[in-house]
Amino acid sequence: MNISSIKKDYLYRLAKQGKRPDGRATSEYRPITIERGVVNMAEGSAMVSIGNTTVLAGIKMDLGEPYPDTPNKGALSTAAELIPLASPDFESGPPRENAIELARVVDRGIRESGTINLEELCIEPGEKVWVVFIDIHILDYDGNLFDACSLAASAALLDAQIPNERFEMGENRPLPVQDPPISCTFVKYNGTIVVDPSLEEDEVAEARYTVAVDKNGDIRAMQKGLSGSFTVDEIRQSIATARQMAPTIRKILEG
Amino acid sequence: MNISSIKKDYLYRLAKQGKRPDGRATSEYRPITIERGVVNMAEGSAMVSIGNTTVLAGIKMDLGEPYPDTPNKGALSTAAELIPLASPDFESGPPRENAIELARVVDRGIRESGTINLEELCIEPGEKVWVVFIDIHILDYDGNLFDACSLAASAALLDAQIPNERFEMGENRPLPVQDPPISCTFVKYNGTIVVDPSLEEDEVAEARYTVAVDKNGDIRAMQKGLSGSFTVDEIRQSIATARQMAPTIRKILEG
Amino acid sequence: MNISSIKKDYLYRLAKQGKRPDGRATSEYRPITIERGVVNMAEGSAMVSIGNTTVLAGIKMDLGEPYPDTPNKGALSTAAELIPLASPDFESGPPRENAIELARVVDRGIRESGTINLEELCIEPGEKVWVVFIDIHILDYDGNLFDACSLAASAALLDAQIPNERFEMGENRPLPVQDPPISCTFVKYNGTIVVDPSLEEDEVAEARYTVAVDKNGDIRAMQKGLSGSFTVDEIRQSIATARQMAPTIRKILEG
Amino acid sequence: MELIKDGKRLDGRKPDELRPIKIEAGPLHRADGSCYLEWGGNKIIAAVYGPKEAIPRHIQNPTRAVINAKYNMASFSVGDRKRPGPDRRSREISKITSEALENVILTEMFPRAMIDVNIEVLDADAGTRCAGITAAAVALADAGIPMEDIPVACAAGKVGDTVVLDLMGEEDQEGQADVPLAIAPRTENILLLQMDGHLTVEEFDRALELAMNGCQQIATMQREALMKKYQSFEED
Amino acid sequence: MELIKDGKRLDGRKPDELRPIKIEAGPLHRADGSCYLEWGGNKIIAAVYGPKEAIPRHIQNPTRAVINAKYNMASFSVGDRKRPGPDRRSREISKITSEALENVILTEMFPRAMIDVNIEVLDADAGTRCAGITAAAVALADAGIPMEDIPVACAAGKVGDTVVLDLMGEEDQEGQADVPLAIAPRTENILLLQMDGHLTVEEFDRALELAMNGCQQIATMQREALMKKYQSFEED
Amino acid sequence: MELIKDGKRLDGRKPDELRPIKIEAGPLHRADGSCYLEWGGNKIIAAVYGPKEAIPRHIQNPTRAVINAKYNMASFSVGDRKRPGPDRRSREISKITSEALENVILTEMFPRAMIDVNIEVLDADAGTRCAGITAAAVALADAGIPMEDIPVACAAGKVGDTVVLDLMGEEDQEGQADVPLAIAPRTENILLLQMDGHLTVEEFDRALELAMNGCQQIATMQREALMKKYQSFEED
Repeated sequence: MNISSIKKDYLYRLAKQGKRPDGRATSEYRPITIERGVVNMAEGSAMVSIGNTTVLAGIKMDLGEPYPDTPNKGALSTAAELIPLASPDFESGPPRENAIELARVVDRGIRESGTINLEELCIEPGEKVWVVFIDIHILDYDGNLFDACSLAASAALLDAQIPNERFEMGENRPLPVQDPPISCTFVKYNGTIVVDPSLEEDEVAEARYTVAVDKNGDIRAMQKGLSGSFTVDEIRQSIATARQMAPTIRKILEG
Repeated sequence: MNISSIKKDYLYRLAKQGKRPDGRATSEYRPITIERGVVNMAEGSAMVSIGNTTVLAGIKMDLGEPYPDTPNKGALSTAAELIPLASPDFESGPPRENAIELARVVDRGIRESGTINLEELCIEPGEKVWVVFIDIHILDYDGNLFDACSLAASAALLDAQIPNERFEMGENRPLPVQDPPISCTFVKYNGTIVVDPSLEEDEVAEARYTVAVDKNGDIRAMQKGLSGSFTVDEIRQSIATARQMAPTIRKILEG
Repeated sequence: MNISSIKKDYLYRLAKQGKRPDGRATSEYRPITIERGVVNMAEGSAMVSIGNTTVLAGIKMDLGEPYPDTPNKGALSTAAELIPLASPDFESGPPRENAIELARVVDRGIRESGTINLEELCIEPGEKVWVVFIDIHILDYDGNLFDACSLAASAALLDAQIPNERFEMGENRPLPVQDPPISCTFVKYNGTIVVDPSLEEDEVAEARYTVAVDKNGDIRAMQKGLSGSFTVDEIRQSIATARQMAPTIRKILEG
Repeated sequence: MELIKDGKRLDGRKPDELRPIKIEAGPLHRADGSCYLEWGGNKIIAAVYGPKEAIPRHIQNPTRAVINAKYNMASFSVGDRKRPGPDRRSREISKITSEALENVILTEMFPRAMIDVNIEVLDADAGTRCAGITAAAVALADAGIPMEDIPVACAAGKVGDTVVLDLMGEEDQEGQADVPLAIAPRTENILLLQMDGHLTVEEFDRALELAMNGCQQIATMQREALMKKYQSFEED
Repeated sequence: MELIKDGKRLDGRKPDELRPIKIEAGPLHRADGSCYLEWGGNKIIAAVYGPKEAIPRHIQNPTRAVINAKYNMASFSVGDRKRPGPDRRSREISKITSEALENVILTEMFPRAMIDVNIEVLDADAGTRCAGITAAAVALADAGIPMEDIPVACAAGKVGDTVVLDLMGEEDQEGQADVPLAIAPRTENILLLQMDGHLTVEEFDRALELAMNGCQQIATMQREALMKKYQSFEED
Repeated sequence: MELIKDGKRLDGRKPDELRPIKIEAGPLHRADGSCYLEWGGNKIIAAVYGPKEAIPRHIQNPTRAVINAKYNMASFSVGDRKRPGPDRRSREISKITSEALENVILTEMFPRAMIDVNIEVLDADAGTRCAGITAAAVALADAGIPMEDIPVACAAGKVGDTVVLDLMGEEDQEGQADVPLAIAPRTENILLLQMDGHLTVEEFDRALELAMNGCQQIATMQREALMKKYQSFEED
């Protein structure tokens, strides 16, 4: 029996008693802190901590061509870098499946919520638009990257200015952003479902479920991951929990 | 003695008796079937089977700049994907030497035969031309990819329409294609030369020779491969065999 | 005790006696030969030997856009290929750290010396400039690549013509080049510092120091490499040695 | 574009109706198991190789088999030519497909092994990830890989303010939400679930119900396709 | 732009004056050792993992640990967005940083091991390679890696015909020379030294003297940051 | 452009005439064997390393040596700068060159070994693959690699409706067909044969005859170059 199966056993036994390794209740979120404007060179930035997990999102904007099928809209590109700074398990090099899934889920939440008014980022239809790059660096990995990255991306967008001055196009003005999504992630292990997993819980998780809700409590994006399964009732219950939590988290984000 | 050398021995003994593992004569081709228009989204497509080998070629066209040395001509790009679907020996990832050689030999046959009238694909000399992409996917590998890919590429070209509508340039019209090459491939093992090698024959082949002939029986492209050698007489005899077979295959292709 | 530590021991013992494996004094350079114009297809070229180390630099020029921050200047790009031809230790594939450091140090020497008059390479400010590509191939590696590559790059530049004819822009004319830097490289092992290291000395080197001086003896670039260290006095002494040697080497280069 | 008119969709379907589906088990000779699937305008082929020794070694798991699904779109399967090779979208789909299939495969029977599942999209018309999982499941069964159940996938979504089953191309592009779902049909456990767009909780419940239903219909077709192949063997 | 006016620099500093520097040891929880550094407009974070078994095996050295420093600039840390991933500049800096740190680490204590040193530039304002080495050194000490000395780095240069210490952004862009230096502060042995620009021998001597001085000042701040962390432990 | 005028070619050659060729064996010090070759406007250098243990291990063949030929064009060897690194053309040439050389090398003498053959095109003027094989063969002999025969290569082709030997640059670009050939000169066995263009069977026979003849002439020069090097050793 190796260390990892001892740890698993320990978490399983705790779970049977409805307990989590850090003493939280199954539907209890860790403290969230958000600091905006931490990177001077970025158009916008935010450092977000959920417990000991810390991520930094930065926004950069550049001029580019619109996509052929959306000539009147700016473009959005989201990337997450699991830099080896944050965990001994992250490797340098091109993004791997985990980083790609993470970035795409964050991107979908923001895109489907209409968070950025992309029409306002069109300069010359079919020719020239603003491209918004959201780059997220994981600095300290202690579980639940999906929610931390989603929050950091939203907070950085709320902080961002369109860099008209750098492109000699007049004065900077705020990026048109509204109603970012609130993402809530759950993992399941040995039959228990917990919100906002810690690192240890991420490590033993059999299934993961993320749902992004808007300010009306409507659903904008979801993603089930890992090889475990959920029942329909478990999904419904998780959505309900997420809708309960979202207003509190939204207040921290927008406050 | 391992499986592969037992197989080799078996083929060698058969070859001494002038026999092949599937009972064919040395200059006997397997049945060929060609189905055009199998892919709705492609400009043209064809599924070709030679025995149990099956490949699918699809044509896509896009607008691009001409090469500087041929400002009045459209461009052609041929790629073959040895996708792992078709054989346990194929790997995913960027194309390897075998796929590159295969695609380049198919490309040379089509290019040197003047199969596509590239002048007619010029829209604005030096500025804008049609680029024709031939992409060939191997679906089931049972020997003789060179001929199967060449046939599929030609059949897909014969099926193709210039996609003027997608680019809002008027009505679609047939791609100007004529006189595709007929490719004939031979392999040599233990002194015997056979046409249209099966998978087992490909596996023990010491040398490979492909020749593409036009409708007049003239030679348009050839490629000798693998580390074995041929004599001048063997090459001449193979060319003669190819010229005999070509009209029958051409009938299947154009019919 | 393996071959490499025997070799190291041997060099250390020699060094104690102030000797080097090929009998040179510590501040003695090997014979230099420079042959210009060896590649017909290049805009300029030079083959340089320092002892048995041989490198070939070729210049190619192309039209391109200037960098946004230098709209009135041509651009320079320097690459070194440690092709496996030159040493059993070089690998094919994308350039590795050693090749990148080498190319960047050569590039800095040339750039900081103002060797190429980049303003004269501007054709249309902000739109079209000449891009100068220096590509250096190592052919035979017997130590001291930094100096050999720097010399070859400078000699090839002195040989280069702007290829106006190939671009139908009038007659070719000499590339505006003046006062190339002279690079001098030292390595330190077991407390001894030697100039122009041979292969064996490169192999046991603990620290490396390269300095590029101009015709006035001023310093234009330097690079300390490897995990060993230098004292301030050792650096000063090396600069003095380099300034003494530079005029002789410059004569060979420009002569 | 009016996506729903008189209760009918662009292609004449009712909201809860699937597109025509054709499943053939075992069309390929070389693969250990295979499946050809037509689903509306989608054409998908899936092939399975394994279990075999996992290579390179560092990917081996000492207690179970590794499932390595690769979803790939042919360059000519879409409107504008797709560059060959995996992009970010296909890498995400490969990952979640591998995870969904791993759920039902008895992987602990084959320690240190790998099972390759190759999914090729030859012609694309929305819903290719669900079609790919459905075809891969049949190919796994055809290869004789032991599974708890044969997974099946189907999407629901919202177009023209109506929750509908199984979006086709135009509905996918112009629609308001898409909910791909994969399940193990016996238990109705959810193996894959994604959503993007805008749904109220009630609409999501309805979409999930429709997709669950669609899955069960397709599961029947999967079993029929496998039966047909085994019967044809017996007839030989 | 007039870089020196009345003996003062753009930001009001004297020629031999450092920018404000703030060093925090151990801000990260996951890393074995870490450091957060603000230096003028630079924001740098460094993390150390190891010693641990070197992987892949072929990079192992049977007699000592391998030092694997990676310098990386965040895409948003500069004016125009930097493409993610290593470019030629960052690969050169990673190489010379690895070499400089290797000099002081007692690598022969850990045969076949590797020590990863990750340096992230979050905000860039000239002098990031020196800031990175300085932060990495604190992170190594925080990780308890045995070292002969704690390396420290600082640049000098020439702007407006004056030799100055510690160039900031505009000085770096418009200046006449830049001389980054890293030393082991006890012996003043030179671990890293680069130069580009145009300096007479006398100017270079002056620049080296200034940089050496700057290094010693920063070495004091490094030690204070480490002391502060250990004291806070004792207070707990 | 009129490629043939009064029975003469652009450079004054007769149809069956080779360009001037200069072969030097062993010009490099570091390589185990090497060759420098000038052939018309082509300048080629070839170097051989090995036999040595094949790395990485998975490429080892337990019964024979692996031949690893790499054909590479210098970025400055052609009119417009070539991007450094292998492209599809050079990878095809590397493959068929490896195969041609493998035919004559007694590879079964060196199980699990590899022999690296590096071919660098420094200056290109048509026919570089033939020149590369010819140079590589001399380098292999210079390295003392045991071979059944010393391979040699030469192209023929068709320009201005005439079948000619050894096309130079303009003939290659404007010509009607090109037939590169490599043989083992003693047996005249064909090791490499390609063709593109348009030839009747009779023209192809003539081209093959010319190329075969050219090969034999060059084979003599190869042997002379090797003799010259060995003689110079004896004279020492």
